[in-house]
Formats: sequence, structure tokens, C-alpha cells
Amino acid sequence: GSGVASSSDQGSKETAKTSKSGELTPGAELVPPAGKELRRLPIDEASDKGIKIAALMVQNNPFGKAVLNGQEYAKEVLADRNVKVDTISVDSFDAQSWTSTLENCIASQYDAICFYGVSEALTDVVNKAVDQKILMYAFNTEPGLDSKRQAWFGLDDEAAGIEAGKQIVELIDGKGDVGIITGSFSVIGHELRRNGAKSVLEKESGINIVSEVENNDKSEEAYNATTNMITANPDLKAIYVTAGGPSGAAKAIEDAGKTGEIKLICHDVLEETAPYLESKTISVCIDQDPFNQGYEPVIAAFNTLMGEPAPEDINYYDAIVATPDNVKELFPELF
Amino acid sequence: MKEETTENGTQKGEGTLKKFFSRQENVVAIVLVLLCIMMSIVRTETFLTTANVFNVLRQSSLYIILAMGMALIIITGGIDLSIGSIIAVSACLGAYLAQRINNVPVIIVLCVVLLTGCLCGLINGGLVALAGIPPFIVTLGMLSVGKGVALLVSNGAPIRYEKTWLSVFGGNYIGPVPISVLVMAVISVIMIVFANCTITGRNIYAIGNSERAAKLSGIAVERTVILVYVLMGLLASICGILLMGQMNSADPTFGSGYEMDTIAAAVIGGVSMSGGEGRLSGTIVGALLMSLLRNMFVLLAISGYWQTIILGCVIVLSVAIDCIGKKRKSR
Amino acid sequence: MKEETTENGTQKGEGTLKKFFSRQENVVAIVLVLLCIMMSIVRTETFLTTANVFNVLRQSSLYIILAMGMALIIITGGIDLSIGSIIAVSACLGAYLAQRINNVPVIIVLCVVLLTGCLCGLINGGLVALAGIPPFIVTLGMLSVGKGVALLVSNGAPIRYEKTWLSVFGGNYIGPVPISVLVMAVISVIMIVFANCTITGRNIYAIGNSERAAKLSGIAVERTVILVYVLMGLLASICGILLMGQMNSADPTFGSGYEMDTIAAAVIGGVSMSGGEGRLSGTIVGALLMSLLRNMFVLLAISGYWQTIILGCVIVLSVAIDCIGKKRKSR
Amino acid sequence: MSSERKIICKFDHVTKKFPGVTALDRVSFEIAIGEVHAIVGENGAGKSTLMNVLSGVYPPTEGDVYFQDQKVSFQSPHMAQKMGIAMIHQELSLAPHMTVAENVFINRMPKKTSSLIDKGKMAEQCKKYLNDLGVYHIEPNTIVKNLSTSEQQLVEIAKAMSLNAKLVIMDEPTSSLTPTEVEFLIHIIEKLRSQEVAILYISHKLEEVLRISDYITVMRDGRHIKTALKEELDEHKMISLMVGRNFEKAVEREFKSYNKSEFPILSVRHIYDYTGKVKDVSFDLYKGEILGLTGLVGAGRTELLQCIFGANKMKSGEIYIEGKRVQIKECQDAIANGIALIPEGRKTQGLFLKMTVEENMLMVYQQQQTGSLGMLKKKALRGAAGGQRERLAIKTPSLEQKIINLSGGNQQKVILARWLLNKPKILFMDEPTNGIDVGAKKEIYKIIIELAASGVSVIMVSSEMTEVLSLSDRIMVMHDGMIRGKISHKEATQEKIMEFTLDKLEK
Ligand SMILES: Nc1ncnc2c1ncn2[C@@H]1O[C@H](COP(=O)(O)OP(=O)(O)OP(=O)(O)O)[C@@H](O)[C@H]1O
Ligand SMILES: Nc1ncnc2c1ncn2[C@@H]1O[C@H](COP(=O)(O)OP(=O)(O)OP(=O)(O)O)[C@@H](O)[C@H]1O
Ligand SMILES: [Mg+2]
Ligand SMILES: [Mg+2]
Repeated sequence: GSGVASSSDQGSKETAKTSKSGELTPGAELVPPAGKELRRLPIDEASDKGIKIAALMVQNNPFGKAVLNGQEYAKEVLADRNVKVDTISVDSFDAQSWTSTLENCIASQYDAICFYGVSEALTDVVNKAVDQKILMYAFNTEPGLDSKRQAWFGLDDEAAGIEAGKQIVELIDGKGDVGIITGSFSVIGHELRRNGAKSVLEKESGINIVSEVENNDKSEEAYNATTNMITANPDLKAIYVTAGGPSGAAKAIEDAGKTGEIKLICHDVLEETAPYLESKTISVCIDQDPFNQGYEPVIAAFNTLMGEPAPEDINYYDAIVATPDNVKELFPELF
Repeated sequence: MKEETTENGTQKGEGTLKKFFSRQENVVAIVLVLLCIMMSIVRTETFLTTANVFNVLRQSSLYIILAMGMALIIITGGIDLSIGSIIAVSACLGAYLAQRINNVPVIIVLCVVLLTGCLCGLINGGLVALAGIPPFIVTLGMLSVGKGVALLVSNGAPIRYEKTWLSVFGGNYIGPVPISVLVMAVISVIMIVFANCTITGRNIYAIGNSERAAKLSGIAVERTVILVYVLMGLLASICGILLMGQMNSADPTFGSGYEMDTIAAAVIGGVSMSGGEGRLSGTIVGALLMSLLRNMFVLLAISGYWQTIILGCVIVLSVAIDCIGKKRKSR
Repeated sequence: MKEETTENGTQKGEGTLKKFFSRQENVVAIVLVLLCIMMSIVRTETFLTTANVFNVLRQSSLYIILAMGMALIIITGGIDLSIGSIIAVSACLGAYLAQRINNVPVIIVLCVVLLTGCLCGLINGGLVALAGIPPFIVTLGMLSVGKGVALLVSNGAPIRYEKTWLSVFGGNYIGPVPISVLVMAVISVIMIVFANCTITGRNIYAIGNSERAAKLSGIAVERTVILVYVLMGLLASICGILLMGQMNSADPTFGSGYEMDTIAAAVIGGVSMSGGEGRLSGTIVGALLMSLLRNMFVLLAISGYWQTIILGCVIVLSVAIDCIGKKRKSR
Repeated sequence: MSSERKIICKFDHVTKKFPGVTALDRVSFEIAIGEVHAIVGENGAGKSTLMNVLSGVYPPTEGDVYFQDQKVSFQSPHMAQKMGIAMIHQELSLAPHMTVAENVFINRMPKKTSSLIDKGKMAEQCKKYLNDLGVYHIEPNTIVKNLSTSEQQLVEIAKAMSLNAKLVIMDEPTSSLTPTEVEFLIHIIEKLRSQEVAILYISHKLEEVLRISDYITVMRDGRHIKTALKEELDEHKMISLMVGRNFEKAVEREFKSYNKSEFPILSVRHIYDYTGKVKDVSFDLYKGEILGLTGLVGAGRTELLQCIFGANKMKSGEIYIEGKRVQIKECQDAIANGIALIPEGRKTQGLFLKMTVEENMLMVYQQQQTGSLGMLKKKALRGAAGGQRERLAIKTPSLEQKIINLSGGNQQKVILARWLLNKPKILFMDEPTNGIDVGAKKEIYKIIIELAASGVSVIMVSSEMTEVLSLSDRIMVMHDGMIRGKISHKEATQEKIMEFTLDKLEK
């Protein structure tokens, strides 16, 4: 994901000239945090009437924190453009919590809401907001196939799962036992990845999926599940962690002395996973650029509200495949 | 003489005030009002709008409905951890039916959802009252089993179904009033009347005071306890319908974690965990407090980490005022 | 005459057996043994290996440690919902210290973790015993506040720290025995002796039987209750150290959801939610059952949805056998 | 007794106020070592409160307590215990799920050198204290909840004895003891007196008080009325002092006798219960009769009544009401057949402690008095409750008062009212006067007699011999779950009853 949207880049430079200089940092001069690339730049013009944007996320987990970093950065960038970005915390990935928080945001009369699309169940509340002329930009997951949300940003989960499946097949030469540790059987994103990976693995006659368990995104439960899998299947070749807590699985593999013997495939290069990539316990980690998932929708919403053309309906991110060999290059900020 | 009268007068005034403050629910209600006043000052433009008020009410409506059922269960000396699963399993079954079978009459879907809730409640109540298994274990088991069944039915993903008049219950409005708020209001009135003015309602309290004494007074203890659990199941399935309507789909994660919030609402509202006392009006206040706090957090854009800290403190403080007073008096 | 003797003889034998079966923990232990036998037959190659046995023990060690503390709290008539947060907050503070300050002696980190746990317990106990706030509310508040503080300290992400001898507690082994199992064994022995053979231990039971009676018997009720909560905090922070060691990092999600599993372990093991009775040996059996089930699911490769259903059923059934027997007798 | 009293404890203008109640009003008197000092007074006179002040349960609002010439202010019962004050509380203060030995030695169990509890020694010492009380049938390792009320009372006494205190307070120790056990207790008290222990003895049984005490203090409405040598008082004088006016003689009634030809209202044939506490019981009860049911501890009287009432499961046997065979499976069936039961153990089986007087009173009546949809007819019910309150002269500030704030006698009247509202044909009363004062007792006797006169048949379980003798038309004695004998009022004497009651050595 190195291609920063070049067209808007140009446009913003032009507007920068027309605006009163010195009051705002032009988009082109923004210094992104180490190792991050900005997929979109804000136009260089301050709003006259003031804009309120809500950026929602479940903040209490590493992935959420990475998204929050992007949202906070967007807040900083837009502060001198007369935009108030509120980063709002939702207490869980439960659809009902999201509906309530979205309702509260609608009541608070935000001009735009950037949100994680948790599940299809958000369709109605999203449509309601759109009907009230609020920009609804979703990231990471689609809030329902026929929702009226104007734009979506992120990596397709099923594609990510398929990518993971391919990586596994490659890593173990298409034969051996594989275990899957999934966050929750009832989170759609996790299920898309799990099923995506399975669709690839099940095509290989040499591969046998020996176990699928939930770890509720917790590293301790991943640790226990991994230990159980190793015990039950002495010939285990690979473990796929679909969601949170891969560090637990990595630690369990290390503690069992199976580093390298058992390949670990997981998602999201974060502080949690980086050391295990470095130590080669994690063989492949598929990153979905959470920083931009937090950052880009906010900037896009600002630009749209300022009269720029709306962003694409769907903005796919490429899967960034991090391996022990390339991780330091791709994510220097983590080392 | 004159002095005495004044003294008596003051005492009487004090007495009424004291009596008012001696109920935990009243203290919590005052906390609630103070928070509202604070919010109206700090967020004048957004807080006291019709939209936001009904928004808070709508969000609290599920908690209120569930907390009243939970309060009755706690009053009998029990607990129900399975409400979230009952919501999920009944909603998923209903949506499955609506989605799979073409032209199934909506009324049948409605019945299936409600009956599923009642059945779960019946199993809970039966195991508690007839087999004598501790409610904590029974409903913990039901929590697990219900979630599993919901997952099986839904295959782990939300089940979307054709929009029918069922969806009216969840998302629609009559004027500015969300239908779920109306449903909540109707159920609240029924439940309060049931608990206070019917023989079965009073028998529930009697059982919570002393099961043996209730038995010796000719109360059908087992039947009443079962009824309370069935009622809880029914209320949970009504919430399932509201959620289904609101989301236009049924999700196996529906209601997960609700048990703690509803128990908290009941206890904050003055229901004693040891059973036998507490009022449904207090429970409503407790549930409103929880929802108001959540709404406040969003309106004030408080960071996620501080939300949990503030939530914890307010819960403890709102109950503490009353408890410390009582504790001091008892010595 | 002769017939009578035989009858008496049988009766005596029956009596001992009956007495054995009249304890819930024994029935649960039998369920546990039966499951083990079943597993040894079905999964001979993997189940009864040293590695797997210690594996199950290691996984249950945290639950056992916590469940014993929880059992004592429930025996006093209380409950502690905050253990997960105490684990998280103490571990995060320790890891933060270890990571931030160079060359901080490990012993200081250890002390900070343990003291944090004790402090949380002290706050819980103080609010319960001195302010008279219901334990459910106090610890629900602490659950929320502790989680918030853990998130603040860790900034929402796991904190990794340099490997020190602290990590020994978590992941390392002495021979085939994981150190956490040894820690669990030592704590179990201490706790069982404490509960059964010391005056404070017996006072805890007395308080659970009747707080008033305990007070009249000269027991320092408040101090004892506070002690029990502090002990729980200490045990939680020990678990924090074990988890920190095992993961070589501290995570603000550590321990979340543990409260339900530990309460369940205690109740399955025969601790009554109304306080005053139950034994720590039973609690250990209860915790083992929960861990064994999870291990079985993996070894038997049971599909995810069915796992939750089976878990729920086994929990209820293992307790039901005893309860139904008692219920029948009491009528 | 020496003429010089060696004072061990002195109350000096002790006042105790509870919110809204002045429970003690400047009480002053003294207790000397080696004396049995009885305190009498009506329910709510402040006896227990005074003792609670002395034993450190409450601090006094004003005034001082001196113990062994020292001004003391105990902050907790523990401090009082350490100074040598032991108290047997009116409400049992035992831990039901723990063993007898643990209860006796709670908080001060004998330790081994390792500071762990020495269970063997504890059991042994417990056994010794129980044996001293003449109790041989209670094992130290029994769980207390499996004991009957009177056995629990004995454990409570053993617990106080084991403290080896200088001052022992006994707040109604005999309220649930049988005559034999009372004898043993009196024996113990004699022994303590000879060991120069001071004893404060509270009881509503005035004969007992006259029999064992040296000094008697009378209290009324929280005030000290009189302290006098026993010789200066008799039962009549005491009662006048207690109630503050002259008191008429105890109840009188005309006894009835029944012959075989009369038709019984209730017939019980060959009843066995599931637990084996009731064996082959058969008897008849006639219209308007008061049938006294007495016996030793654990004789199974409670179980018999509860079995007939449907509260305990019946194994076999037949019950006839007015000649018709009835099946009583649940209490509702019994109630439908016109039976009422006032259970023993007011607090545990009778009252709904967190509810109001009115609700407690209406609990049975309202089950039938409902309108459509099970709605309560609140006005009518309130009227009925008010009527009963007047009829039985129940002292309560209002019907909305929490029942727990009423005195024992008034609580008992509320339970009585609960059943009278239902107009029963047959009334079972299990220890109806347990722990209530003479005044209230008399009122309850009067009500029982009125009921019998109006045709209600009453079975009254009581361990108080005088009560049984002065009220019953017939007396039935139970022993070990069986009916040992039936005596008509004419033949009944204390000796005759004792003969049936006691275990016979030779069979
Ligand atoms: N904890 C308390 N709070 C409020 N009032 C109390 C309390 N304890 C006792 N009282 C009141 O104090 C008065 C004296 O009660 P106390 O129990 O001392 O009477 P008593 O003489 O022991 O009666 P009884 O013979 O029924 O045992 C009563 O009016 C009672 O209601
Ligand atoms: N809950 C119980 N469990 C086991 N045994 C019990 C229980 N309650 C009472 N017992 C035993 O049953 C026997 C009968 O007790 P019960 O109380 O019925 O006697 P009672 O004749 O009513 O005497 P009381 O004068 O105490 O009322 C006693 O030996 C007692 O130890
Ligand atoms: Mg008293
Ligand atoms: Mg009895």
C-alpha cells in the first residue's frame, strides 16, 4: 500500500495556495508517524462553519489501538482546519453496543461518522443516519450488503483468509495437520477469514484440519488452545489464528520448543506480534493497515464535506504480507 | 408547649425526608436527576432534544424490560445468567423460520420466538424448582447451551429476513416515540401491577423472604418459582423481537453480556441479592442510570479508558450513599 | 434375629456410601474420573500422556488458585466479579515498571504486582465490610475501574518486558512439571489448611453462616471479611504473575471473563451461593472439571458450536445428580 | 449466701436509644458474685437490650457500666468475653452448617503447637461440656442444622459454659427446653453459683425464676422498677410490677370430655413419615377440643403436625376429616380442608421478615381473596387486617410497619391472625407461647379458649407442663415418634405426664 492517492494530492496543493497561508499545515507537508503512509491527504482549506466528525472504535484491544492511532492522527491534522474530530469508544464488538453508540452519535448531530462495520445488523441505523444527511464511512467490515453507507475502507476479510490459506499451503508444502484458533464463531469478520482459509485448505488432499476453537481474542486462551493442539496432534504443522491473541499461540509454540516446526499464521503486525515475527515463531502475518483504516475515512469525510468529489464506494487495501524477512522493512516503527 | 410542637413538626418533616432517603432507589433517582441537569447545562444543544431523550429511553428499554424480570428472579432468591442466550436463541430461531420458509405468517414467527423464550424459562425454572439445582448453575448451563443452539441455527452469522411488520417493533416510531419505548412502557406498567397488586406477585416476595414459611402458608412455591423463570424467558424473547426488528436480522451475539448489566440495574435499584425485597420502580431507575451514563460518554466524547473508570465509580457511589447511611445507623 | 443383623449391616454399608454420595463434590469427582476413563479409552495415545496430564493441570492451575479464593468469598456470603481486572491491572503495572525503568530489580516488580492485587482487594473488602455496600456492586465497580486503569497503563496493547526470572513462574518446567502447577499445588495446600485448620479459616465459615452470630461470638467480622477480599486480590495478582511469565508480556485483557468460570468452579464443587458451606477440595475438583472439558474438546475435535452445548450440559448434569437426590430426600 | 454482697457488675444510669425508641431509660442496679440474679419484664421491656449493652453488642447512649470495680466500655462482644462475660443470646447465635464442637469453641479453638486447630482435643472438650449439662446424645461432630431447636439451645448453653466466665448472662435459655433439660440446667446453675460465678437470668417463666434466683429485678418500659430478694416477691407481685397494675389470675376454662360415640372432626390412622420421625401415629380430634401434645425433645411432635399438614411427605397412613378420607399432598390441601398451622420457630418458619405487618397477616387469607386476574382487593384486605389487629389487640404503630420491628408476642399474634382470617376448623399450634411474656401469653390463651368455645378444634404442642395442663381437654404424650399415652384432663397430673415422657430404663 504505497500509492498515496495522487489526484487528491494535487488538488490539495492547489487549494493550499488559495487559503490564508500560515494558519494550517498543508497536507503535503504532513509528517506521518514512522513507518506509516497516508493513503489520502486533506485539502488545505479550513471550514468556515466548523465540522464535527465522529470516529468510532472499540479501543481496548491492540487492533483498536492501532486504528485509534490513525483516528487521533487525523484529529491532529484536521484541528487547524476548524474540524472537531471526536474519537468515541464503543465498549465491545457487539452489534447492539454499536447500534446504541451510532444512535447517540446521530443524536449528537455529527456531520460524518466513521465506524467499524461490525455486522449486517447495523444496516438500519446506518440508513437512518444517511437519511439524516450524515456521511457514513465504514471501515474494516461492511455494515450489511444493502446498507446506504457512502464509502468503505479496508481489506476484504474473505480475501485475507484466502491469502492466509494460500500461505499455509505454501509453508507446509500442501500436507500435514492444521489447527485453527478463531476469535469467535459469532463475529462475521472472523468467520469470513476462517471460512476463506478453509476453502483453500480443504482443496488440498494432504491437509487435514484437526481442530477449530474459539479464544475470544485472548492471548491466554490462545496459549492454552495451542498447547492442547500440540498435545493432541504431535504432527501438527501449522496453526492459523484468525483474530486477537496470536502472541499467546506464539509463546506456546516457543515454550513447546516447536519454533519453526509449527508454522504460525496470523493477522495484524502490531506490538504484540512483531517480536514473534522477529524471532521467526510467526511465519506469516497479514496486515490490513489499521492506521489508515482509522485515518483515511476521517480525512475522506472532511474532503467530501468541503465539497470535494466523494471517494470511491469501496476502497480496497492490499493485504500486506509480513514475514520475518521483510517485517523490519515494512514496519520499522515497531523495532 | 409551643416549642414541643415545633420540634415535633421538624421531626415529622425530617422523618419524611429521612424515609425518602432511606430507600436506595430514591437516592439513585436523585443521582440520575443530577446527572441529567449537569448534562443539560454542559450539552444544551444535544442532550435535552426530543431525539436524544427518546434515544436514551430506547436504548434503556431493553435493559428495563429485562431488569424487571431479573428483579423478580432475584427477589425469589435466584439469578438468571442465561437471558442473553435466550434472546439470541429465540431471535435466531424466529429469523431462521422467517428466512427459510416462504410465506410463513409473521404471527407464527412471533409465536415461535415467544414460545422459545418461555420454553427456555421453563427448563430453567423446572431445574431450579423441581430438581433443586442452584439457579447459578442451571442458568450458567442454559447460557452455554442457548448460545450453542443459536450458533447452530444461525451458522454463526446474522440471519437476515424479509422486512415484515415484525420489524415495526424494533426500529419504527409513532410520532417521535420509538415503538420499543412504548412496548417498554406497557410492559413496565403490567409488571409493576403484577408485582405489587396481584397475589402471585406478592407470593414471589413471600418466597424470597422464607421459602419454608411460604410453603406453610399454602403458597405453591414450586409453581410460582417456575412462573418467574418463564416470565423472564418471555421478557427475554420480547427483547429478542425488539432486537430482531431493530436490526432486521437475528444475530447469535444478541444479548451477550446483558445478564451483568441487568443484574446491576436491579441491585442499583435496591433489589437485595439475598432476595425478598426490592421494587420494580427502583429497577427501572437503575437501568436508566446505566443507559444515561453510556449516552453521556458519547455526548461528552469521553475516551474509552476513562469511560470504564467513570462507570465503575458512579455505580459504586450511587449505591454507597444509601449503604453508608444505613451502616452508620445500625451501630 | 439373624435377618435383622444383616439388615443392619447393609444399612451401615449403605450409610457410608450414602454419606459419600451426599457430598456434591464427591459426585462431581466421580463424573471427572468417568470422563478421564472415557478419554483414556477413546484417545489412548494422546490423553494419558505425561505431557497432556500436565497440560490439563497447567491450564487449570489459574482457575484452581482463583476458585479457592472465590470459594472463601462466596462462603462469607459475598462475591468477587473483579478478579479479572485485578489480574490485568496488577500485571500491567508490573510489566510497565519492568519495561519503563531500566534495571529495576525484579523483586520490586514482584512486590508491585502483589501489592497492587492486595490494594484492590483491600478496597473491595473495605467497601463491603466497612461501608456495607453489596459485594456485587462493589466488585462490579472494581471490575470496571480496574479494567480502565489497566487500559490506561498499557495504552490498550500488551506490554512486553525483558525476560527475567519472573518469566520462570509462567512458562518453565521442573522436569515434566510446569512451575505454575507447582505454585498451584503449594497454594492449594496452604489454602486448604488455612480454611480447615486455622481459627481465621473457621471464622470465615462462621461469618457465612450468620454474620450476627459470628459477631456475638466475638469474631472480628469486618477484619475477617476484609482479609478474605485481600487474599483474593493477592491470589489474583499471583495469577497475574503466572500469566505475565507465561506470555512474557502483560495484556489488559488478561483474566477477562474469569469471574464466571471461577464462580462456576466453586459452585460445581459444592460451595453454596448463600454462603457458609462448601469445601476447597470440592472447588479444586470443580475447576479441574472445567479445564478437562476444554481439553477434551480439542482432543476429540468437537465442532465449536457443539462445544458450548456440551459444556453447558455437563455443568448442569454434574451438579444435578446430587441435587435431585437431596431434593427428593427433603420432601 | 453471705450477707455482704461482693459486687461484680454495676449499671449506673444506663440509657440506650434507638432511632425512635428509648429502649433503656436510666437503669441502675448491681449484681454480686455467686448470685443468680433474675430479670423479668414484658416483651420489649428492655431486658435483652440491657444485656447486649453489658456484653458489648451495643455501646450505651448514656450512663456507665462497671465490671469488677472498673468502668468498662466494650467495643465488641469479643472484649466482653475476654473480661469474663459470657452470654447466651435469646436468638440462637449458632452457625448451622458447622459442627457442634466448632460452634462451642468458635473463635477460640484449641491449637496444636503448630498453631493449627487441634480437632481431637476440641471434640473431647466439647463432649465434656455437653456431658456436664447431662447431654450425652449430641455428638461433637454433628452438623448443627441437623439438631432440633432444643438441642441447639443446649449447644448454645455449652458454648457459654465453656468460656469459664465470671458472669454468665442467660437470655431465655429455657424457652425451647423440655422439663428434664430444664432440670439439668438448674443443676448447672447451682454448680456455677457454688463456684462464685454471677448469673444474670432472663425468663418469662416466673415459677422457674422464683425457684432458682436469689435476687429479682423487674423492668418495665425500659426502666428499672425494683430489685428485691426472691423472698420478698411472689408470682402475683412480680406480674403487677411488670405490667404496672394488678393482674387477674391465670386462665380458667371449662374442660370437656369426650366419649367414643362422638364423631371426631379429624382422625389420623397409622401415619408414618418419610424420615422415620413419626411412627404409626393414630388419634382422634373432636369438635371444640383442645388437645395438648407434649413429649421429650425430638419426640417428633413437630414432624407429626407438619406431616398431617402436608409440609412433610407422608409415607403411609390415612387422614379423615369429618369422616371423609382426604389426601393431603401439599399445604394447600390441608388449608382447603380447614386446617391451620402455627409453626414452631417464628423467625424461620412463620414470619416474612422483610415484609410488613399487614402482608404477614394477610399471607394466607389473600390467596383466596382475589379479584379478576389475580388482583388483590386491597381495600377489603386492609379492612380485614385492621379488624384482626383490633380483635387481637396487636401493638404496632401501623399495619405498614416492618414485622421485624414488633415484639415477639405481637409477632406471634400476627401469625395467629393470619390463620384466624381463614376461619379454620382445626388449628395446629406448635409451641405457640415460645419466648413471649406473661401478658401476651395470657392473651393468647384467651384466644385459644375462645376459639375452642366457638367450635374450633386445637392441637397444641407445648413443652411447658403448666400450659398443657391448664388448657388441654386431653393430653397426648409422644415418645420417639410414637404416641406413648393419651390422658384425659381429669386424670392428668404432672407426674403422670412425666412418666410417659421419660425414657424407661427397662422395656
Ligand atoms: N436494634 C434495635 N433497633 C431498634 N429498636 C430496638 C433494637 N433492639 C431493641 N429495640 C427496641 O428496644 C425495646 C427493648 O427491646 P428488648 O429486646 O430489649 O426487649 P426484651 O425485654 O428483651 O423483650 P423480650 O422479652 O421480647 O425479649 C423494644 O421496644 C425494641 O423494639
Ligand atoms: N432438619 C433436620 N435434619 C435431621 N434431623 C432433624 C432435623 N430436625 C430435627 N431433627 C431431628 O429429628 C428429631 C425430632 O425433632 P423435632 O424437632 O421434630 O422434635 P419435637 O418433638 O418437635 O421437639 P421440640 O420440642 O424440639 O419441638 C430430633 O431427634 C432431631 O434431632
Ligand atoms: Mg429479649
Ligand atoms: Mg418441635
